[in-house]
Amino acid sequence: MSKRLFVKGNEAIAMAAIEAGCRYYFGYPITPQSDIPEYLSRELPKLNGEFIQAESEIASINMLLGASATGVRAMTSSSSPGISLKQEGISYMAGAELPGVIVNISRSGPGLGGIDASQADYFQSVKGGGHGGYHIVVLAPSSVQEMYDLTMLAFDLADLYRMPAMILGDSVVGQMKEPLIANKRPQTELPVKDWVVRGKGVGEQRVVKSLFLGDGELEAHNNRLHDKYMLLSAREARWEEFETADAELVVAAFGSTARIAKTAIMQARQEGLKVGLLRPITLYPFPQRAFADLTRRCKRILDIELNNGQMVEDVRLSVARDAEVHFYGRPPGAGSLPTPEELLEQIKKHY
Amino acid sequence: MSKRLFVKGNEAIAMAAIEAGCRYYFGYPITPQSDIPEYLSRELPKLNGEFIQAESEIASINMLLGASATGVRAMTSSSSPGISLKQEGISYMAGAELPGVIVNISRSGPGLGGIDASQADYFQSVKGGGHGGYHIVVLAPSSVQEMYDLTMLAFDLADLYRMPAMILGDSVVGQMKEPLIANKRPQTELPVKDWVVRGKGVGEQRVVKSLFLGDGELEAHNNRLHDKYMLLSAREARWEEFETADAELVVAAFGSTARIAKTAIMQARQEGLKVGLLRPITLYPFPQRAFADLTRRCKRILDIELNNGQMVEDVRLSVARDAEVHFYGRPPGAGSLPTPEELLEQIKKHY
Amino acid sequence: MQQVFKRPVSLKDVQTHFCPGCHHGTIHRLVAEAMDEFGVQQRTIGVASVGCSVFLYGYFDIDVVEAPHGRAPAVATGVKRARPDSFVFTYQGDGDLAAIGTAEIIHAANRGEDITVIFVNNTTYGMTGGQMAPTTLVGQKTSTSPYGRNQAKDGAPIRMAELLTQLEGVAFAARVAVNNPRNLLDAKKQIKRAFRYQVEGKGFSFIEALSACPTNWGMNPIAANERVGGEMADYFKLGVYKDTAEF
Amino acid sequence: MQQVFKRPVSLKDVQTHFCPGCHHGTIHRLVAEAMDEFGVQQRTIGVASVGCSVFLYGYFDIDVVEAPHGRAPAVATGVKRARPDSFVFTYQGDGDLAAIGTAEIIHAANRGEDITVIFVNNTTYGMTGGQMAPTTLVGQKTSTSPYGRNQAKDGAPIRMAELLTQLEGVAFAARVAVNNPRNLLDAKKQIKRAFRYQVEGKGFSFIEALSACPTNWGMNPIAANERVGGEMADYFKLGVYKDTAEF
Amino acid sequence: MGKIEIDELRCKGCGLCTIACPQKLLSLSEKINNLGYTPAEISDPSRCTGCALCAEICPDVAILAFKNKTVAHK
Amino acid sequence: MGKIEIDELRCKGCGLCTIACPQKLLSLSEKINNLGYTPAEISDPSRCTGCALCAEICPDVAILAFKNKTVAHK
Amino acid sequence: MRHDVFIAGFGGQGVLLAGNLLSYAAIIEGKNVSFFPAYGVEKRGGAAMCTVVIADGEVGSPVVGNPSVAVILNQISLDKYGAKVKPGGVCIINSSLVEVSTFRRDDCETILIPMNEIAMELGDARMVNMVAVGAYAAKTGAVALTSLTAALKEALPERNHKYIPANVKAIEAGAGRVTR
Amino acid sequence: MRHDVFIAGFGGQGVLLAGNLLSYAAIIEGKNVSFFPAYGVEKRGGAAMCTVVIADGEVGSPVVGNPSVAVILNQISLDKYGAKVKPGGVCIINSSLVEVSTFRRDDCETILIPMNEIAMELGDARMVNMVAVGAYAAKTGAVALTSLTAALKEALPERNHKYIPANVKAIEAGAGRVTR
Ligand SMILES: Cc1ncc(C[n+]2csc(CCOP(=O)(O)OP(=O)(O)O)c2C)c(N)n1
Ligand SMILES: Cc1ncc(C[n+]2csc(CCOP(=O)(O)OP(=O)(O)O)c2C)c(N)n1
Ligand code: SF4
Ligand code: SF4
Ligand code: SF4
Ligand code: SF4
Repeated sequence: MSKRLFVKGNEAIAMAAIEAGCRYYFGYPITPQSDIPEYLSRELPKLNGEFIQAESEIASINMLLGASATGVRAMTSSSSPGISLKQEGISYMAGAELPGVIVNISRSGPGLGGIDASQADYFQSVKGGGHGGYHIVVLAPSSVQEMYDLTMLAFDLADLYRMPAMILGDSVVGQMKEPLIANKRPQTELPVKDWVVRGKGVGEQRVVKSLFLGDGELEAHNNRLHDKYMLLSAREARWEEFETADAELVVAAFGSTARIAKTAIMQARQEGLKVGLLRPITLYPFPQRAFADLTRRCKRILDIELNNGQMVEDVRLSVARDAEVHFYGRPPGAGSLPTPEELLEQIKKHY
Repeated sequence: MSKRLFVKGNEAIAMAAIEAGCRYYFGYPITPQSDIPEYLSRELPKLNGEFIQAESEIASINMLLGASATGVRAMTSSSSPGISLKQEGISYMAGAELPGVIVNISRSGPGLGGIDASQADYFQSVKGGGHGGYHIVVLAPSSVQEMYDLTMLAFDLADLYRMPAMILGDSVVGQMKEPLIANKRPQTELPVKDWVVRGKGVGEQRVVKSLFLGDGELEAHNNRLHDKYMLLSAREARWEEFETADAELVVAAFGSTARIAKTAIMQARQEGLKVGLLRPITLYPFPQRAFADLTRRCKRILDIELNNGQMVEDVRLSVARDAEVHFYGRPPGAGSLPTPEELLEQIKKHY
Repeated sequence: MQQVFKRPVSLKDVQTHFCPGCHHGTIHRLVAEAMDEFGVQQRTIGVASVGCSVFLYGYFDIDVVEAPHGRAPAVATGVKRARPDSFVFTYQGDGDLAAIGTAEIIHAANRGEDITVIFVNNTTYGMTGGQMAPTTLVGQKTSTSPYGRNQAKDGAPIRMAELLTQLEGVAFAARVAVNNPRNLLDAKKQIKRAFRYQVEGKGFSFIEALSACPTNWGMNPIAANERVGGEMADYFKLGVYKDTAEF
Repeated sequence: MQQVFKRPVSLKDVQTHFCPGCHHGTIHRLVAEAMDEFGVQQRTIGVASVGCSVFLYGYFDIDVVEAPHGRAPAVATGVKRARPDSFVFTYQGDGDLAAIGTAEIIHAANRGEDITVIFVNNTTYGMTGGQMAPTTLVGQKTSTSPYGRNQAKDGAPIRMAELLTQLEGVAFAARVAVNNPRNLLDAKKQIKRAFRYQVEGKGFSFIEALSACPTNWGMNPIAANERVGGEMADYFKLGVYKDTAEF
Repeated sequence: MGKIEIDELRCKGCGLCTIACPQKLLSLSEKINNLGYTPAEISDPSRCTGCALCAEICPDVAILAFKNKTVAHK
Repeated sequence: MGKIEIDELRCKGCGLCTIACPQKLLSLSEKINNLGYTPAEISDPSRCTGCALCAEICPDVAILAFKNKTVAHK
Repeated sequence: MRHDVFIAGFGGQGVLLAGNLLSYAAIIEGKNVSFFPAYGVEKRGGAAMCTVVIADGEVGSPVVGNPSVAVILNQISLDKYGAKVKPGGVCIINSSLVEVSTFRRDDCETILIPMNEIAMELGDARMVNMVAVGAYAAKTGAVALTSLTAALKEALPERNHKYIPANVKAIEAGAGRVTR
Repeated sequence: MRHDVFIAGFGGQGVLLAGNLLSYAAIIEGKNVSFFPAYGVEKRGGAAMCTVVIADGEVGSPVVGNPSVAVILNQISLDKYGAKVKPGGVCIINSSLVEVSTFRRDDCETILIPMNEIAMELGDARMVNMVAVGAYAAKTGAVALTSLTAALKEALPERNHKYIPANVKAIEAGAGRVTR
C-alpha cells in the first residue's frame, strides 16, 4: 500500500489536477473553496504553469474557455454564487464542445445565504443552469480520496467527450481531512485534439465557436450533442451500492449526505433493519439503470438531500413504476447538517 | 368589445408593464427582445419613469433588485445568454424575497447559438438556473394577448408572493403581431409592502438581504420559501385545455409550440382523431394536478418542445403511474421550427 | 465636563465583528458621523457589499439593501432612481469594487449617479482569507500570491481614485487614510464633503479609504497601521483628486 | 504596371456581410495587412467578440476562438497564457468592450497581457439594431435614446483610449479613424505599431478605431463617413495616447 | 500612369471611393448589381494616377490599383 | 482638564490609541477581557488634556472623551 | 375559414407593410390574424419575408410549413419559397423581376403579374406591395378590397396618408389582374 | 471499533492541531479517520472546533450529532457542546478555565483536568492541547500513546520538531490523569 497522506478535500482536488496534467488555473476567491487556488498559486508556478487570480468568476470561466480552446488541460473553481456567474460561459463551452474542469464546492443559498454545506445546486449542475439545453459531466465525491480520484476522472471525461466536467462538492467534503493515497493519473486512451486553435500554420483554419446560423445547422449540432449525452449516459454512469442485496429500503444520497447516511445505515443494520445505500457518483449522467434495476426488487427508496428536493426528481424518473420514493431534505444553513441519528430516525419512519 | 390593436408580442409586454404600473426598466440590448427596451425608452420618460440601458445584464438585474427593494414595480428583459448572466442576481432576489419581473424572449443555444425560437431554457427557468434551490414564477404566453395579460399577472404574482416572476417567450410570440385588447390592470388585492427600504425615518430599521448566519436561521428561511412555493403551487397553477374531454391522446406543449400544435390538433380532429391539448400557462408552478387528473382517463401524452426534452420530465413526474408519455423535440436553430403538418405526423405516430 | 467625543447616533451601540485594529470600524464611524452631521440618517438607504463590511446593517442604524458581490453601484442606482429623495451610499472593499465590480463602479460613476461610494482599500480580500486583490502592492505576499505580487503576471496595483477621476460623471473623488490623527481628521472632512455633494444633488462622490487588515497581512495592529501610512500611502497617494463643485 | 494595392493574404477573398460604407471592412483589411507585414498569420489566434464583427473567422484566414459578448480579453488571456508563442488579438465593438466587457478589458490591460486589442467605436450597438452605446455622443438619437443621449441620466460618452492609458499595464494606446486617406494611412501605421508591441513581447497594445455605422445612424455612407471625421473625432480625439517602447 | 480594377460584384455602392479620389474620377453607376447595389465606375481612366487612395478607402476591397514602375505603396 | 472612559468590554486591545495619545498616557493592560483581549488603560489620568485623539483613532468606539468648558471637537 | 400566406421579396419592396395591411384588414373584418415576420439573421442580405394567417376562429399556428398561397416579389423568394406552397395552392408572382421558366409546380396555380410595371404606370415603383396585396385579396377573398383600403389608414403612418388614394388604385389594379 | 470526538476551545488553544495529531496517530495505526473542522463564520469570534472520527473499517459520517466523547477546553465550548455528548459518553474538561458547577449531565462521565496548570508546569501554556489529547487517548484507547508521539512528527511543521519531547511529556501528563 502506498503512503497514506492526510489531506483536506479541497487540496486533494488541487493535487489531482496537477497529477492529471492540468497546468492552468483561473479563479476568483470564495469560501469554502479558496484552498484550491491557494494550493495552486503555490504549486503551478513551480511547474511552469499559469495561475491567474482573475477579476471575477466570469473572467475565470472565459480564461478557461480560451485556454481550453488551445488544447491544454485547465480548471476553474468556485462556490455557488460564483458558479451562477459562470453559467453563460459554461453554456458557451458546452456549445463549442470544449473540455475543462469546473469545481463547485457549493454553499448554502439562495442569494448570499451562508457558507455551510449544501446540495441545492443539484439542478443547476445537472439540468444546465445556463441557457440552451446542454449538459455537462457532474461528479459528486463523498470522500477525500474521491475528491482526488474523481478530479482526475473529470479531466479524462472532459477530454473524452469534449465537454465541461464539474466536481460538485460542499464544505463537508471540501474542508474535511482524510487519509489519501495519491494515485497516479490513470492511463486513459484520449482522442487527439485535432480541433484546437494553435495558429493555422500552413494547415486548415480552425474555429472554436458555438454560433451556427446556417439552415438546420444548429439543430444538427444540438442533435449531435444529444447523441453524445446519450452515449455518455450509456457508458459512464457510476454509482456505489452498499448493503443493497437484501435491502427492503434503499437510501439514495450523494456526496456528503451519502457519508452521513452510511453511518445511519450501519446503525439501522445493527438494529436488524435491512437498509442499503445507492449513491450516485455521476450525477450527470444519472445512474438511471441502477435505480431501475434495484427497484425491480426493492420498492422503497428514501432519497435524502441537503435541499428541499432536487435529485429526488431524477430518482423518481428512474425507478420502476411501482416503487415508492420518499424524500427527506434539510435545506442547508448554519447548524443544519443532519446527523446520522436523525437520518436513522427517518429510515425507521419509512422502513 | 374594446378596440383591437395590432401589436407585436414584445411590445405587448412593454405596454402591459406600463399598464401594470411599472415605471422602472433596466436592460441591456439583445435580439430578439430589443423591442421591449426600445418601446420603454420612448414611453417611460413621458410617465416620469426611469429607463436605464445598463452596462450589462448583470447590472440590469441588480438595478432591478435595488429598485424593487424600495417597493416600486420594476422590470428587466433579455434573452438566453443574458438571462444566464442574471442567474446570480435572480438567486439573490429570490433569497431576499424581492418581487420584480424578468422577461426572457429566449433564443437558441447553447452558447451563442442563434437567435431563433427555442424552449431550451425551460430547465433554467423552472428549476432555478442560479444557485441555492429557489423558485420563481414562470409564465409562458402563447399569443400576443397573453404576452400582455400574463405580464400584468406576473407583476401581481410577484407582489403577492414576494418573488421574482418570469415571462418565458421566444421570437415566435415576441416578433409576431396579433390583435390585442389592451385590458385594464386587474384589480388585485395586494399586500402592503411593509418590508421595503425607504429611509427608516423614526421607524424601525429595515434590511433587505439574503444572508442568514444564525444557527438554523437559513434553514428556517428556506423552509418558509418552500412553504410559499407549495402555496403558490396549490393556488396559482394555470393551464389551458383544448379538446381534451374525449381525447385519446393529449399533446402537452407550451408557448409557441402549443400554438403550432393547436393547428395540428385541429387537423387531426378533422381526420377524426381524438386529440387534445394540455398547455401549461404557468411553467412554475407546474400544473401537476391537471396532468394527474387528465391521465386518470387519457393514458397517452405526447409532449412536444423546441428542445431535446425538458418539460417532459415535469410531465412524467405529474401523470398517473400507468400513463405513457412520449416526446417529440426539435432542438432549435435557423430553419428548425416545426410546422403543424410535421406535428400532425407525430400525433398520428403516437395515436 | 463636556463630552468631546461620543458615538454617532447613526452607529449602533454594539460590538463589531472586525478584528482588532481593523480600520473598517473607524471608517464606519466616520461615515456615521457624516450622516449625523447632515441629518440624513432617516432618509438614508445604505447598500452593503460582500466583504468584511457585509454586516453594515448590524452597525448602522439605517435601512440597508444587501448587494451581490461587486454589484453595489448597480443596486444603488436602482434604489436612487426609484427613490431620488433618499440618501444612498455604497460601502465596498477593494475586491468588491476594483475586481468583480469594475464594470458597475465605472458605469455608475460615468452616469454620474447621485450616490456616494465609500471604497475601503486594504490591499487584500479580507473576508475570504487574504487573497491577492487588484490593489495588492507589488511584492506583497498573500494567500494567492505566495511569492509576492508579480507585476509582470498580475499587473500593477490599480488606483481607483485616479481612474475614476477620468470619468466626467464623477463630481468628487478623494483618497484618505485613518492611520493617524492628522489623516483621520482629513478623512472626516473629505467624507463630509463627499456627502455634501449628494445632499446638494451635485453628483457622484467617491472616497477611497486606505485601511489596515492586520489579520490577513499577518501583522499586529500597530505594524499594520504603520504600513498604511508607509508603503500603502506611498503608492496610493492621499489627496483630493476631483472636486468640481463650489459650496 | 505594378500592382500597388492588393488584398492582404490574411483576408479571405469573400464578400462580407457588412453594410455598404461600414468601416468594419476597412478596419478588417488594415488588421490583415498588419498581419501580413509581420508574417504572423500562421501563428495568429484571433478572438472574435459578439457584434457585427462576430464572423471574424469568415473573413480572416486564421484560427479563431469565439468569445461570449464582452469577454474577449479574458478569452485572449487564456489563449495567450496557454500558448505564449502565438499572436493573439481581440476585435471588439463598443458595446462589447466599453459596456458589458468593461471589467475584462480593464483587467486584461492592467495585467499587461501580451495581446493586441482592436476596438471599433461606432457610437452604437450595430448588430442588435442601433441601441445607445457607452460611446454614443450626447444628443445622439438611437433606438434606446429616442430623445437623444441625455448626459444627466446616461452619462457622457466614455473615452476608452484615454481611460486605459491610465493603467500601467498598457504599453501602447492610440485612437485612429479610417474616414479619409490621411487618417487611414495613419491608422495603418498605428495598427502596425500596436502589432509590433506584441511581436516584440512589449506588452498590451490597444487601438481604438472610430467607425461608421450608416445603417444604424440612419445616414447614407458618405454622410456617415463625414460624421466620423466631424463630431465623432471632435469628441474622440485621434492620436497616440501612450507609446512606451522604443523600437 | 495608373489603373484601377473595380470588382462590380463586391462593390456595395457606398461611394466612399468617390470622395477619396483626388482626381474625382469615380462615381456610382446607374446599373444595379446582383445584390441590388449600384457599383462605382471610373469616368476617365486615363487620368488615373494609380495613387490607390480609392482602393485604400474601400471597405470591401473591391478595387485593385496598379501603377507604372513605382514601388508599391504600403 | 480632560477625561476619557474606556469601555473594557468593547476594547479589542489593538493598541492604536496608545500611539495616538500625544501625552503617551495609554497602554494595554495585562488582564484579559471576556473576549480574550487585553484592553487599553490610562496610566496618569490627571495628565489627560481631553484632546480626544485616542477616541478618534479607536476603531471600536471604545473610548469616550470629555473636556472642561471647551467646544466639542468635531 | 383559415387563410395562410407567405409574402416575400427584397427589403424595400414593402413586404412587411403588405403583411401588416392584410392583417389590419382582417381585424377590421372582425377576424383573427397572426403576422409573423422573419427577422434578425434571416433578414440579413436584404431579404424580407412574413407569414400571415387569417381565421374566423382561432388562428392556431402562426408558423406555416406549407402555405396555401405565396406572394413572391423577387427571384430569390421564388427559389426559396416556391416549392413550399401546398399542392393545390397558388403562387402570385411579380413577373417584372422573376424568371419563372425554371419554376416547376404543376400542382399549383401560378399567377404572373408584372407588378413593377403596374406600379410604375400608377406613378410609383414602391407600390409593388399594394399591387400584390390587391391581387392576393381578390384571388383568395381572405379579406375584402374595401377592408384593405380602410386598413390603409392604420397601416400607414400619418405622414403617408396622402398617398392613400394612389395606394387604393394600386390595390385595385392588382385585384383587377386576377379572377377568383 | 469506531471512535468519535468533538474537540473545542478558543482559537489559539491548538484545537485543530489536537485533531490533526489524533488523525495522524490513527493513520499510523492503519486506521481510517475523518477530521472535520468548523470553519468560516462558525469560527468567527475566535472559536475553534473539530470533529474526529476514527474507525477500523469505513468511518462513515464525518458529521457527528452526538459524540461519545467531547474534549472541552474553554467555557463557551462546554456551553455549546456539553449537552451534545451521547448518554453514557465522556466529557474531558479543562478545569483550569471551565466552571462546571452548572453543567448537569448525570448520564455522562465527567473528567476534570486542570490542563492549563499542567501545561504551565511543563513549561508552556500552549501545550494544553497535548494534555487534552493525551487524556483522550488514554481514556478511550482510540489510539495508542506511542502512535500519538510518533504522529507528532507529521502533525508539527519541521521548525517545531524541537518541541516534540516537551509535547510528549504533556501527552503523557494528560494520559496520567485518567484511568480507563
Ligand atoms: C460572486 C461572489 N464571488 C466571490 C464571493 C466571495 N467573497 C466574499 S467577500 C469577498 C471579497 C472580500 O474582499 P474585499 O472586497 O476587498 O473586502 P474586505 O473583506 O477586504 O473588506 C469575496 C471574494 C462572493 N460572495 N460572491
Ligand atoms: C450576453 C449578451 N448580451 C447581449 C447580446 C446581444 N448583442 C449582440 S452584439 C451586441 C452589441 C453590438 O454592439 P457593438 O459591440 O458595439 O458592436 P457592433 O455590432 O456595433 O460592431 C449585443 C448587445 C449577446 N449576444 N450576449
Ligand atoms: S479580516 Fe481584515 S478587513 Fe476583515 S475585519 Fe479582519 S482586519 Fe478587518
Ligand atoms: S449595422 Fe453598422 S456596424 Fe453593423 S455592418 Fe451595418 S454599418 Fe457596419
Ligand atoms: S468604396 Fe468600394 S464598395 Fe464603396 S462604392 Fe467604391 S468600390 Fe464600391
Ligand atoms: S484603540 Fe480602541 S480598541 Fe484599540 S486598544 Fe485603544 S481602546 Fe482598545
